[in-house]
Amino acid sequence: MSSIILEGRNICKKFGDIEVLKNISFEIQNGELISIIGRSGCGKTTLLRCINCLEIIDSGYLRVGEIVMERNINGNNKNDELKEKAQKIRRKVGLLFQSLNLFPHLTVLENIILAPIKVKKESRDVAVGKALELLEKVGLKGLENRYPFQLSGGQSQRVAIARSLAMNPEIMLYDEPTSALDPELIGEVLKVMIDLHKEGMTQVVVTHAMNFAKSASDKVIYMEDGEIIEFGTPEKIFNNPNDPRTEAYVRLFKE
Amino acid sequence: MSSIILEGRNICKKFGDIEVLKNISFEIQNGELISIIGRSGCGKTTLLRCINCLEIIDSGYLRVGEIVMERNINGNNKNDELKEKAQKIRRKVGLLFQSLNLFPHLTVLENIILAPIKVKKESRDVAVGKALELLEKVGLKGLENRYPFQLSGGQSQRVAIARSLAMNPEIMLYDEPTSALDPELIGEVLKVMIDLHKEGMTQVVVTHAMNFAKSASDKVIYMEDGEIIEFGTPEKIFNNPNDPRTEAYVRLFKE
Amino acid sequence: MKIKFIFLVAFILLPQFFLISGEQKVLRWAADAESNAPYIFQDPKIPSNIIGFEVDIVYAISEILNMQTLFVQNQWDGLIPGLYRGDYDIAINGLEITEDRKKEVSFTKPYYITHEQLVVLKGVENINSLSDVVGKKVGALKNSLAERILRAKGGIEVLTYEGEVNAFVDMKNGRLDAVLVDAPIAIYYTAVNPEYVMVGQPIGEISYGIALRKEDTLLLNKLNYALETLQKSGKLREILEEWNLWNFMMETYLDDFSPSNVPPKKYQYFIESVSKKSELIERIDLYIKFMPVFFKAALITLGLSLVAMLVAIVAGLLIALARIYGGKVLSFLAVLYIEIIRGTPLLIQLYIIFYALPSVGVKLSPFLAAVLGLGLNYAAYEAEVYRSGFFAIPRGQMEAAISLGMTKFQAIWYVILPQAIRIVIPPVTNDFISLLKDSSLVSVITMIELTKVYNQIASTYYDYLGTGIITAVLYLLLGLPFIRIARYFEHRLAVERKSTQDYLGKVV
Amino acid sequence: MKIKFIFLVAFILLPQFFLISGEQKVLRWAADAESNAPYIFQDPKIPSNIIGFEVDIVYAISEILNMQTLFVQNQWDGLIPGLYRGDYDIAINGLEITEDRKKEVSFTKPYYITHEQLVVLKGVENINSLSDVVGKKVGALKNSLAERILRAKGGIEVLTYEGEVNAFVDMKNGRLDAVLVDAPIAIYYTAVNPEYVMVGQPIGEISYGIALRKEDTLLLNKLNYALETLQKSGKLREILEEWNLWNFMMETYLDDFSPSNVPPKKYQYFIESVSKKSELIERIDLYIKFMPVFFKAALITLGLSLVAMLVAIVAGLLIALARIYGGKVLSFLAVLYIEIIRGTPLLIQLYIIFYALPSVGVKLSPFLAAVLGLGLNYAAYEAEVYRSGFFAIPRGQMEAAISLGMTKFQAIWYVILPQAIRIVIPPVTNDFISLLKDSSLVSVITMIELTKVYNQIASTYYDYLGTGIITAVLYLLLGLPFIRIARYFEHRLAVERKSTQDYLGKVV
Ligand SMILES: Nc1ncnc2c1ncn2[C@@H]1O[C@H](COP(=O)(O)OP(=O)(O)OP(=O)(O)O)[C@@H](O)[C@H]1O
Ligand SMILES: Nc1ncnc2c1ncn2[C@@H]1O[C@H](COP(=O)(O)OP(=O)(O)OP(=O)(O)O)[C@@H](O)[C@H]1O
Ligand SMILES: [Mg+2]
Ligand SMILES: [Mg+2]
Repeated sequence: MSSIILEGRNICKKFGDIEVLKNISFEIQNGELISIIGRSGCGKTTLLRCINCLEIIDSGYLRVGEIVMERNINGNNKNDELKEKAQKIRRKVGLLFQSLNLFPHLTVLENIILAPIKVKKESRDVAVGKALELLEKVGLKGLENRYPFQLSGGQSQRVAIARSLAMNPEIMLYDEPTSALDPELIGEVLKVMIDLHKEGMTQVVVTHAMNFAKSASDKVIYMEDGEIIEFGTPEKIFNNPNDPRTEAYVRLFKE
Repeated sequence: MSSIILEGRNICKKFGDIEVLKNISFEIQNGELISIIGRSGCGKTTLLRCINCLEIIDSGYLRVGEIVMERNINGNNKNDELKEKAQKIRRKVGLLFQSLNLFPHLTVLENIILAPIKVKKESRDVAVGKALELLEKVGLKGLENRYPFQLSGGQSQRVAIARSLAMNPEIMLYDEPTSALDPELIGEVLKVMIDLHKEGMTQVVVTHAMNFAKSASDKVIYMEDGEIIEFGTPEKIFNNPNDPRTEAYVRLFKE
Repeated sequence: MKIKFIFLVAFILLPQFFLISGEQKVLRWAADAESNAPYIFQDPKIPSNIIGFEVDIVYAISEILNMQTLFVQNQWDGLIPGLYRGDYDIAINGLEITEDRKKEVSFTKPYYITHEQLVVLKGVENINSLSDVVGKKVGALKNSLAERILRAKGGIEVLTYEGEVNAFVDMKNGRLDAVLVDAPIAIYYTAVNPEYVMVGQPIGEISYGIALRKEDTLLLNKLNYALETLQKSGKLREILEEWNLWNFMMETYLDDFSPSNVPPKKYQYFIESVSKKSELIERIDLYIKFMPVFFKAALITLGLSLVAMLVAIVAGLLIALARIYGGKVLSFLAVLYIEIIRGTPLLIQLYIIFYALPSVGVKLSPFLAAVLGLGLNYAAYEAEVYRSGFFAIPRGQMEAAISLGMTKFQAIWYVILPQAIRIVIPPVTNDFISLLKDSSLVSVITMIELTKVYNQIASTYYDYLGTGIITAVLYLLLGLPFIRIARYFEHRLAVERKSTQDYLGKVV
Repeated sequence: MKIKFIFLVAFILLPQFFLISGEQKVLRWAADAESNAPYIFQDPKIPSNIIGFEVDIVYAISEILNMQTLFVQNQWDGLIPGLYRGDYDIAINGLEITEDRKKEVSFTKPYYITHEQLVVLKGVENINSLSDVVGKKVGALKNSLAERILRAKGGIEVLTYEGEVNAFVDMKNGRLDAVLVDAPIAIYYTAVNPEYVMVGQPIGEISYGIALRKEDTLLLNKLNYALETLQKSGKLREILEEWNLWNFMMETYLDDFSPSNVPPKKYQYFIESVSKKSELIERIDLYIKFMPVFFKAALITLGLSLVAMLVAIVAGLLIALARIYGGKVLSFLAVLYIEIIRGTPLLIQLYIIFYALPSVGVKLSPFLAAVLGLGLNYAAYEAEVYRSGFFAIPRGQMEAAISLGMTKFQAIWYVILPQAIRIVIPPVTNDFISLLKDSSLVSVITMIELTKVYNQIASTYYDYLGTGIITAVLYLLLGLPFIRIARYFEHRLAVERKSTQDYLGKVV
């Protein structure tokens, strides 16, 4: 349980001239639940997208399980190789999008079972059974035949969560999984994550719910302006941060 | 300051067989800041959309300022009349969407000034001046030339807020205006709303931020399952609700 | 306008008759019953009867020779070749006796001699002779004596037509100053179309004779004997007078200058019968007879188009995928294919497939060549349409799919394509309808489809408007089911109603 | 394959020459220099020289008559009319002396007599006479003696061609069993194309004579005198022998059965010069000469298409807006327009606009009729394309716009349309390219555009492949700038990069 399953070293990512990730390095142990906090626009979403290889890092080293993706600044990496690795990584890592991206032409149930059937080659029955279970877990029993346009914001968010979990990824990345939820549901969804944590899944959560970061996660990453300012246990980050910037930020929520 | 600017009586709305709003009635005074709270899927978004006439009520009475939209269940209202009224109402009422709906082909600045120039016939200079002011208010100074795809979730949300406010509506409706924001920014955006409140704008906010509902709003609406369960001052709703259902819900957050 | 007919039934039943006939007692005579009045034409009042001054002459001859007659319908162009095919024994249908034709067939002595006649629009004053049209535009039938005369005159802009009706209509539209045609045509056409008038003196001389096989000298003698008898008895003159065709040339030819005494009753009958009303009925009658031919051609067009569209849709998808999803080489090839195929005319592609491929050993049937030509051509267009559809799908969809572990291909197949289909239905429907109509081009590779049949019938019957409308309606009908199906799918696929579509249609 | 040429320059400079000439001392002779070897053709090695056995005959005649010669280029079809227009005094170009022609012009005595010749593919054994081709397919030139002979024979499926090259190629492609042509053509064609062989006995008889105006009796006498002199002196025989054309018919005609003594050096020269290489050079030379004509036609096609597309884009937008945004009536009318216009052939629409509208008083110029016909036709297609583009935009966009107080029209104009444009660029580009090619249809309303010019040149020079490629390339080039512009806009408008497009192109 203490092997490093996810590792980044000096990861950089630019969009045009805008440096969005600057020399990001981290190590995440198998089975840990990590929270990423930080101001809007500091690069949290981009980091998740890079880990899931939806964006290819400009330079640096990224390891997911045994798969290593490495690029130099003036690197002459082969596209084909990158592509292949990206695909392998994505198969291990699930990502809940901030913008959800449900498939509008499929019902809730079909949204959830599509990938298990086509990618994991599960039988339809098995996939449906699991999907219904997941829907119940996130409080959406009975909505399986609705289309996405018939869902409220919070319902959509929960469907998206169920869709990601249905793939049983080794590592799950969540981008603000509770943003559209009311406090009651937030509790429920966080409970799902805590359960998964107990089952040993590695999870990385971008969140604004400081209470959750503080109480549920093993470690917390604080980002500012494309950099990881501090990476440590919640107690450390929230109560005794090393960096004055971290301190300034977390103080906002104590008041 | 005590005239009723927004009034609903027995408003009903169905989607197919699903009754989403059931006999909704309310009265909102000019200049009030109203919070709507309730579980995911209870009909909050739909209510806002009905007030803004993006959905036409199936039956009931809706008055916005002096404009009245009334429909009977087997009403034989003329479409043209409804259309015309809907348009008039929309010109008074601004709506911040849960899904934001920024215009992807326009820059941040253009997103904000389009409607003032085309609808209110403001001069470009005036519109730009006001837009830059608003951007500064929501903490996005310097991003005016970005396109929506270049924004983070929180940045997009703030642009959408600025776009709605730029139209200087008489009544402003917000659907979860702070969902993608971190606590720091939530504070800033709420401050904008409190400022507007001081300036006398009528505002209706769907929110999960109970603290905001409790502290900043004049009245709170608690909805459940398409109905308004209780409508009253924050003290009443949060501390001394009439209805056991309200009590059950607000208790969740006290703990 | 004149009335034109077709004896399809006679034409189809033809072979049977030969088996029965063959006796010397039967005079099998051929003509094209679509020739106009006064030659041989359908009785305007009793469409099943064919009448005309040449019919009367044939009957008069057969009476003298004591033979029965059997009418054989044949295309005018084919009248002389048909003689040698043995389908019939004589041909009579305004056949001018020329040296050229005499090389191929024998001609009897002339049964009618006439001239070319200038026709102008009523009210035109300055045209009264051939010299008056020098420097002007004059219409004539293709390869007619009229054309030869006009060209020999020099300085006249000669426009030739397949049918006289076109020439007359073009004159009405102001594109011609005069028309030069055989006098009988001029007499009958101007009689029922009073906006035209005959002007000037007779021009040139034409003799019509009965054509027969060179070896049938016995029959030739018989016919000449019969004609002479008719001439002497005054019967020929009577027939011509009944048809209002007796003229000074016949007077000289028969040396008979006595005053006319027979009223032109058949001419009168024709003029009277050709009222607008009966014309319409005739026409409808005619169109009903065309219907089987049209339907068959329409079916060919439809079948061809459906198969070709299938090819286009499948090949287009592959090309679009190659362009977007393939590597550099594949994608380059796809672009190349699209630009070259779209960039060059379908006609030339069809020519190459049908006429040039055989030289490298690939000899396709017309149908296969047509399907491949149309299908592969439209595939290039469909590929671009798909591309537009794919790119209309928000990027998040693709990201969501591949972040669920799908391959790019799976993502396209299960997520992008089903959403894109709805967007591309209108342009694909457009293209199917275009293809339906472009299928008319395959007539260059010997396929007989709807437009070809239209051209055949319209130019044969000089009836561009009526048959044109029928053809247009048929194309419309062929396209409609597909449009309906497309609309049905468009709505069915509109489950993701978060599109502008339904919103735009709503009350708001 | 033979070599064909055009003397456009000569043709254009022609009028000037007349002003200079006019003296009796000049023999103005006309021919079509695109006729093939051995008649009159361009020297394969020195393209500016025209050579041929008829050229030699003219020169020999002029020498005897002590006249200078002036060559006048004219289309073969126009050779005889041109005589009477006074452009030249004699025409010599394989003109068969027929009764028909004798009505219009005088002919000298024959300068060459020859026959029709069967040609088959090398290795075909069972065809050795006309009887052997009964029941088979035989090609001949249109309206030639060969055609008449084949038809008169009966039982032969006769296919006629504008040019002999087509007939030969079709035979190679297996669609003909034999070809029947004038012997000189057969001799020269088979000599340079060894896959064809002449078989069987001579068939029929043709005499070529020099044609001149009927009134020029003095000149006729002079020419006949000159021809007689050439015959007697043996010069005619010498010329024909040099060209390998001396035959048994000429022996009988000239009563000269002595053995041949002149080597066929001009024939040899031709055979040797016509190597693939020089042929290519000639061809390119020829194509360069065509270029101005092609370019002019291409410009007309382009101009027409651009204006028509503009009409289509604007009218299409209005129709789409009417369909989506208009009330019930407008929307119904829009659907009606779309279905009727898409559903019926463009050709028929053009016919109606050009030929039928004048009868209700609307007489459009060909260009205007073409632009309106094409533009309004394509408008129906564009309307559907826009609709597809509009509906691809997520509903939230429309909602956001109208909730900001915009009218529906403003929302469409400022929010929906700008996003839809990018989606519709590929299908609109498709349609522009289709329109470019459909513009070829306007030749039916007398517009001379690219395809018309192709047809004219290709059928005149029997060069379907070469000119076809030029035409295809021109269409391609006409479309390319638009495709480039479209791609540029596609990228420029792709600011909202959250589409699948760029994503699909990315490394991932
Ligand atoms: N395609 C892009 N081009 C340019 N800049 C971009 C692009 N995508 C994101 N950015 C910028 O990069 C920065 C980081 O964006 P990111 O979405 O990672 O932020 P975030 O931490 O997720 O913020 P939020 O909490 O608001 O979602 C932001 O300033 C954003 O404006
Ligand atoms: N077009 C539709 N067709 C059918 N049902 C719909 C439709 N739109 C919304 N609903 C249903 O109506 C109910 C109310 O939806 P609404 O979006 O108003 O909820 P909400 O209170 O805003 O929830 P949330 O907090 O999750 O955004 C939900 O149960 C939703 O599933
Ligand atoms: Mg984010
Ligand atoms: Mg909602």
